[in-house]
Amino acid sequence: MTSFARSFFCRPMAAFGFAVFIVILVIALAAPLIFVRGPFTIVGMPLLAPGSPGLFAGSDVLGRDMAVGLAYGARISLLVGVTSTLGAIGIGVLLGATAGYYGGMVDDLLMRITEFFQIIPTFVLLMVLVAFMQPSLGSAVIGIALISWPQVARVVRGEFLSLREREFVQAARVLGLSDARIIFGQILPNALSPIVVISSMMVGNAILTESALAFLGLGDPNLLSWGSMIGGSRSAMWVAWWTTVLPGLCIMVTVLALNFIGDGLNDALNPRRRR
Amino acid sequence: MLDRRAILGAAGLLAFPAQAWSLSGRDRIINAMMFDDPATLCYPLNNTRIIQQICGNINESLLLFDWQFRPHPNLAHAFEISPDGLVYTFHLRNDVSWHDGVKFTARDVVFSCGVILPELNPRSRNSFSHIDTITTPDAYTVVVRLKQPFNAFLLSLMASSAPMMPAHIYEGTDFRTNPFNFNPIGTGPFKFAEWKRGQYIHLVRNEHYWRPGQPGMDGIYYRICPTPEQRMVAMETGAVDLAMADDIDTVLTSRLKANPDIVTFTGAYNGTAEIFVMELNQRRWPFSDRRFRAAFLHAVDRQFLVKAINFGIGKVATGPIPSSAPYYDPKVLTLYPYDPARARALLDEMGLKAGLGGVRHRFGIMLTPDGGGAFTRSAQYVKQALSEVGLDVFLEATDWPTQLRRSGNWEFDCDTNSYGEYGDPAIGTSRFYLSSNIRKGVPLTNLQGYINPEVDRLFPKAAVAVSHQEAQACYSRLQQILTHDVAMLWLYERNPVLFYNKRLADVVTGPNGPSDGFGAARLA
Amino acid sequence: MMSGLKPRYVAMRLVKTVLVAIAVVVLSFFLIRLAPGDAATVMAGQAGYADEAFMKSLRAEYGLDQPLPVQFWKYADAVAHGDLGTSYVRRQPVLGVIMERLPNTLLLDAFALLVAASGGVWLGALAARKPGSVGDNAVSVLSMLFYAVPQFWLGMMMVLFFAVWLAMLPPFGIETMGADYTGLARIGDVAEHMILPGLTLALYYMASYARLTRAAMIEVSEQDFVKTARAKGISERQVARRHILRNALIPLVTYAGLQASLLVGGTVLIENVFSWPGVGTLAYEAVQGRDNPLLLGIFIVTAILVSLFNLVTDITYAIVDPRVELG
Amino acid sequence: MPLVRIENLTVGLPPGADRPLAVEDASLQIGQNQIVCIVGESGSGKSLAAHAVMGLLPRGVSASGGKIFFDGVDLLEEPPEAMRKRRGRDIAMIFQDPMAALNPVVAIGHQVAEQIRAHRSMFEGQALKQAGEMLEQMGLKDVGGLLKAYPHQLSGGQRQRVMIAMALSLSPKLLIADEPTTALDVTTQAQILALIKRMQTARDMSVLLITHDFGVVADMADTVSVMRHGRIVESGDTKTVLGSPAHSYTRALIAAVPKGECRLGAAPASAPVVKVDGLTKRFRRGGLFSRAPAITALDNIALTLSRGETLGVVGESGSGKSTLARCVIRLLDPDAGQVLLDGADIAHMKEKNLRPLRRRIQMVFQDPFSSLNPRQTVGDIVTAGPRAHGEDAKVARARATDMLSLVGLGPETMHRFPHEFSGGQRQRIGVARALMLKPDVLIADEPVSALDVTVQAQVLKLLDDVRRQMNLAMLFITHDMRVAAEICHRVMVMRHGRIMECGPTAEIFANPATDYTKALLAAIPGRRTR
Repeated sequence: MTSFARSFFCRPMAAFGFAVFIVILVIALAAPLIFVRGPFTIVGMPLLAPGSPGLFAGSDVLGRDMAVGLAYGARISLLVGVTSTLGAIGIGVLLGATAGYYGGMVDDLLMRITEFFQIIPTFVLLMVLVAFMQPSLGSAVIGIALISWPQVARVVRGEFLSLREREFVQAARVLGLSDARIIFGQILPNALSPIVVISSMMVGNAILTESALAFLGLGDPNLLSWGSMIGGSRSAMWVAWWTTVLPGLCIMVTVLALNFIGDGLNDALNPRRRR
Repeated sequence: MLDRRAILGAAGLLAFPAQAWSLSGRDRIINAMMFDDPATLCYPLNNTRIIQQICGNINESLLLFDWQFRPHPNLAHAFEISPDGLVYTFHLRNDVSWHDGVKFTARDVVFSCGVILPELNPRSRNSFSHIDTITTPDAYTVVVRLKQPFNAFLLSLMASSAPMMPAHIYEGTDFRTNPFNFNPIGTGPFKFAEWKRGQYIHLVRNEHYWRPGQPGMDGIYYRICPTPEQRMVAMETGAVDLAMADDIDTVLTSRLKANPDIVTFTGAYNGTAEIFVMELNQRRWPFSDRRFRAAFLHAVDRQFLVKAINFGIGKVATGPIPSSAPYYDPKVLTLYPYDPARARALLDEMGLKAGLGGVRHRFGIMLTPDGGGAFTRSAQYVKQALSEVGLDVFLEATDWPTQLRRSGNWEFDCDTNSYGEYGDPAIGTSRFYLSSNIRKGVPLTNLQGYINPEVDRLFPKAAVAVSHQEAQACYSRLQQILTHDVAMLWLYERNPVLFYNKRLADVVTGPNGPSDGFGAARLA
Repeated sequence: MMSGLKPRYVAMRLVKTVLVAIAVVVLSFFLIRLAPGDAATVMAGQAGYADEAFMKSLRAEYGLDQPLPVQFWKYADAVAHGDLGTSYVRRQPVLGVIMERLPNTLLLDAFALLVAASGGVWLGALAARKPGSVGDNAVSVLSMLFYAVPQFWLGMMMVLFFAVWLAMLPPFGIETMGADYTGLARIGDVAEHMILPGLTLALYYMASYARLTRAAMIEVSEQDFVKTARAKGISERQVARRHILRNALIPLVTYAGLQASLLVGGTVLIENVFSWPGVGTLAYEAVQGRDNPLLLGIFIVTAILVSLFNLVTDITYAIVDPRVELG
Repeated sequence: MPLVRIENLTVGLPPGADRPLAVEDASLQIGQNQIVCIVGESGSGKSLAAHAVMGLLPRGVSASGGKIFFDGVDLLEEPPEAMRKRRGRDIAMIFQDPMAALNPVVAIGHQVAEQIRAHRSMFEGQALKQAGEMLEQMGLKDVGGLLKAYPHQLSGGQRQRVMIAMALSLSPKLLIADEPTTALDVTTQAQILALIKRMQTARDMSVLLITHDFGVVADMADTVSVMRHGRIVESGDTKTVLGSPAHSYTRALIAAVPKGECRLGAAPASAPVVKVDGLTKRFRRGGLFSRAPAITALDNIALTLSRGETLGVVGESGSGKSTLARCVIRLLDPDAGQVLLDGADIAHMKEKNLRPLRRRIQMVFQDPFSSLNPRQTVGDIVTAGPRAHGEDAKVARARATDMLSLVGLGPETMHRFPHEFSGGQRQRIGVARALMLKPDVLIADEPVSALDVTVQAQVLKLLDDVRRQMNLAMLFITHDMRVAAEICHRVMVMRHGRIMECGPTAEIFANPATDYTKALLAAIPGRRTR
């Protein structure tokens, strides 16, 4: 794997993205150590400008310390981003693999479902799902996973369709390997690189979607996420710009880092552009 | 539909200043705002604030009330009350006609107070249940005989509780589906002109209005403005002249207050006198224990809640009757100053010791779906304050259907709401504390399940007290009991702020605020 | 020259559109009906004070008390006759409400699509001309940036910058409230109101157009027929225009088709931030107010529109790429 | 004075390539009205040399030294604009893969007309007429239809004729042809080469022909230069270089080229292990609604194969030879017919009961880069079969080391990954994998067509050796008659899914029964001169 690591990290953007992502991850995990008070603790009057005494990022519309909020907010965004992507990958790979490998009716069915998701305004569908499951962390994760798995299924199906024709797969069938051994032993390892690339992009998208839900008031009211901070500051923005600008910047930087990582993975894992 | 090429060509006209339209053509028009299209324009049927404010210009009441809640003539130019307080005689004006030209007579009053109001409006039903008979000796006199004296009867004739409805339109029809609910007929200074759904409601001046010199303006537009920021920008750019209660988020009031072109008017809503409250479901332990409720109030710094969280709008609430309302008696109230230590002591006394993680008890607070506005922020502050004394709260997000269903069916630990007093405790306050008003499935009733026999006895006694002093004695005792029992968690008196453009004058003339209509409004 | 476009193919595609619409109706009807609480409580709530009787009458009025399958058949039959039912919250026929709001959304989408496509292709072509150069890296990083920005936050930043600080452009609504302009003045007013939301949408999609064009042009310029073209001795500009761009257009057409369908249903956020009275804000209200007929109406109309978009895209695709046989 | 004089040409490769220079100090001359060939294996730099003459080196590759004189002018010193004007007018070039060399979205007529109008100002209509005439000269029929057609609607041969028409439309003095027929069928290849020769003599034109096939050199070239790792190792007129090569590399190259002499007599008689009868296979085309007729890939095929015997199946692309192999080994399910493996009919057997029988019939594939799983070590690849059939991993690995040494690879190969091996080595691993299950029948589907000629010879020798040692019955699929002659006892010629004729190799080569086989034999490059 060392050659993969070398070619991944020699790309400036990928290395920068990875570093930024690690910093954000550390801040999110170590928040309780860095900050004494919790994100909900009210430390003073609301809407104090950044740089006021003891508040380098200012206070939000409830008088809470923005810096602490941003640190804890990272946890929710990353948690939702990663778990919903894992869910989507799970469903997507399973369905995509079966459709791609066996073809026929399963393939047609999957194609119809992915088409349905393309035609229906997916964000409205997500809003309906979250609204009827009552807004919470769980409903956001399930909702996002449900609307993003078709994307993965389409990619995995494409990979399996092309790999299935490759001669080493036909050789495996000639040798008498069982379907399961062929799918998981032979094809899946070769389909991993596109899956890894798309999943890093999807974590980014999931974070954007979660923040959109929270912005529209469909987020979990007991949790503080970057999206809910922006949502809560729609009016405050007119008198206190930082309440909106800072959480938005955090989302952008995180998703940018994830996209850089995705690009880096794409180059490093793709043998054609290894040099 | 606009043709795309024209748009692109027009985009070149950016030099076209947005505010070029001059004020001349439209300066005699009042522009107000609303969140969204109201469900109907039948005054008593849907008693939300926006309907009161629109229909206040169309349907009038028999009497108007000044800032001291003293009655003044309106559709009834004079009235007498019998010494025993049982018979009220109203002498109606004979020069009033409905917008469709039909004469306004006693028949309309009998129909309104006797039939349509009790049927459609729960508050009117309470007040008019005291009526024994209504007779009309002649076309312009109405004699109302009560079963027993009811000193709040006059106040219950305020427009928001008793608007006069046209008998010739509604009699014998199904009030809820009468087409005139969307094309209201009244006697007021303005009449209904047009309702363009999704855009605006337009009222025009009533040429044959009986009060001389009114209305001072030619028409009113209520335009749809969904978000608080949009409403604020509309006020600042002068596109709109009037921002009523709840139109402007408290966060932004500082910005409008600082604007020289905009007049800030507090107290416009003393008539309704709303209190922001939280209701604990007293059927469930530990909320049934008075000490828990006392600890709740001690743990919340209500001064900070008003000053910081609500940006200085409103006043700390101390009891069931707001300080600006009649019968308010500060002497008898049990007060609960901000004292977290006292709260912890009370909880210990109850046996709610701090368990793992310092948590004594965990319960939910159901939010009102106000899109992250003042109510949600207050609940978020309360959650934080209670966590300091070991009470772990989880906020439950809801949308309108869920909030109504769960509060009506008592499926909540703690509910947030805002209740108006409407001028007299018998009208606006008693409904939340009488055990007779515990009715499953119906919002805005005694949802908490608070039962106190003495309270059940005192409220009706106060309502029928002949003299003011006798009523005051009852209400003082009631305030003493209710505050001692912490019957409800009164947080702060909201008294929302009204903003209007300085080009207008006499926009608000009484405690009922915009709900009395803009007949008097004129150019400054 | 219309290569291979057979009327039978178009007919088959229209049949497919109808089938899709039916599938949408069935699936979303039951999906939305599973939500707890129903519109009767919403309407009762709006009445401010509602007792059991009033709610029961509402349920009866809107047929909410009948068993689910019966409700479905009644609804499906109505839809078959072009009646999408009445919106609970707005008390108006759903089709009317949607058709009133649809032009606004399509106008915004058209503007955004135009700006994004032209800007994106121009930037992409610029970057592809000298791969690895400063210009190329700048375009890549910029497009990655706009890819990572939350759309609604980008909108709020536009409001903050252009409306709060510079107070240069109207941030909300589709026209100045109460001004009631007509003719050219109204067009100017709407155009001015469209700039901020349109630009926000356009910037987001311009990034993906630039990335796609750059990748497509680089990939095509490595093909053999480009070498043949150069072997003919024609100028580099002609090689770029007649050979590289012509072939790079093909993936762009598919993306434009895909993106157009995304736009039809996807502008909820931008319309919400800018209070743009389009189908997006309508959908948001419908979700909040549990307005099932309106939600279903939106799903159906979007589904049909998107299917037609896909048909148009396939046909343009067949025109642009002769290798594609239709049907 | 020669038309083209290349002196000490040096072409540098970008950093990170497998060697610093693509072409090193190469010199050669192309006389007026002469065909010069450059021959060499893949990676010898012959193609880049040709591109240098045309001034079409890819991005990052540049001619770093030497001179290329054309009509006395050094093209390397020519300013780009002047060089551009010469391309198409003075020097023209055609490429290897006709499928990719034409713009897929522009009609044929326009593409040819574009070449004409690039150097002569004339109206589109006139240019199209001239283009039509050129196409006719190339022997293309229905020119009117062709002008409006698109590249994907033409066959490989037609497309190459269009390329030649385009190149010659302005009667250039020099035509550079970079492996023009490698991607074509052998019969089409012969026609295209004949066309180039006819055009060269008719138009007093010089041709620089790049190829890897000595047969083509023998048929076409006046003089030839042999290239290896970027250097010209030998030059001279064709007869002397082919007859008595001076350089040892040239000698080895020529020796490795299969001559087409039949080396094997009749196979030892033994009971047939595979008996195929009435085998038919159809492929359905088009989607759900379209009623396009299905293609018949195999039509009622019958054959027998005995142990120790190699049966060659020869045919052009589309003849169904590959489908036959896949049906016999049940990678495809035949529509009708029998495939008896020692009496058991496996044609329509369910996968469940077929699996145990699969170990007795194995296959070697064509593309060395696609037939091995890039993510597995050679050890895992070779032992995958036995492990799937329940053999203990340690025993399997031990056997694998012996099998690898049998095919000529050391024990250290077990732990390395496929991308670390050359094409030839990978085919050897493929053979080892097939033999691990001790099969009775081995099917080889074009096992050597992707390899260079020297490596080709070694792999053919390996296959023949293992056949003898393990007494295998071998079915050998190839499109190259010369390879078939080397290794097969009997040969079966196929066309459009049907057997044209079948018999002992020597007999088929000596007196072919059908005209089609005669044409195939005649089209083999390099046979005529002997």
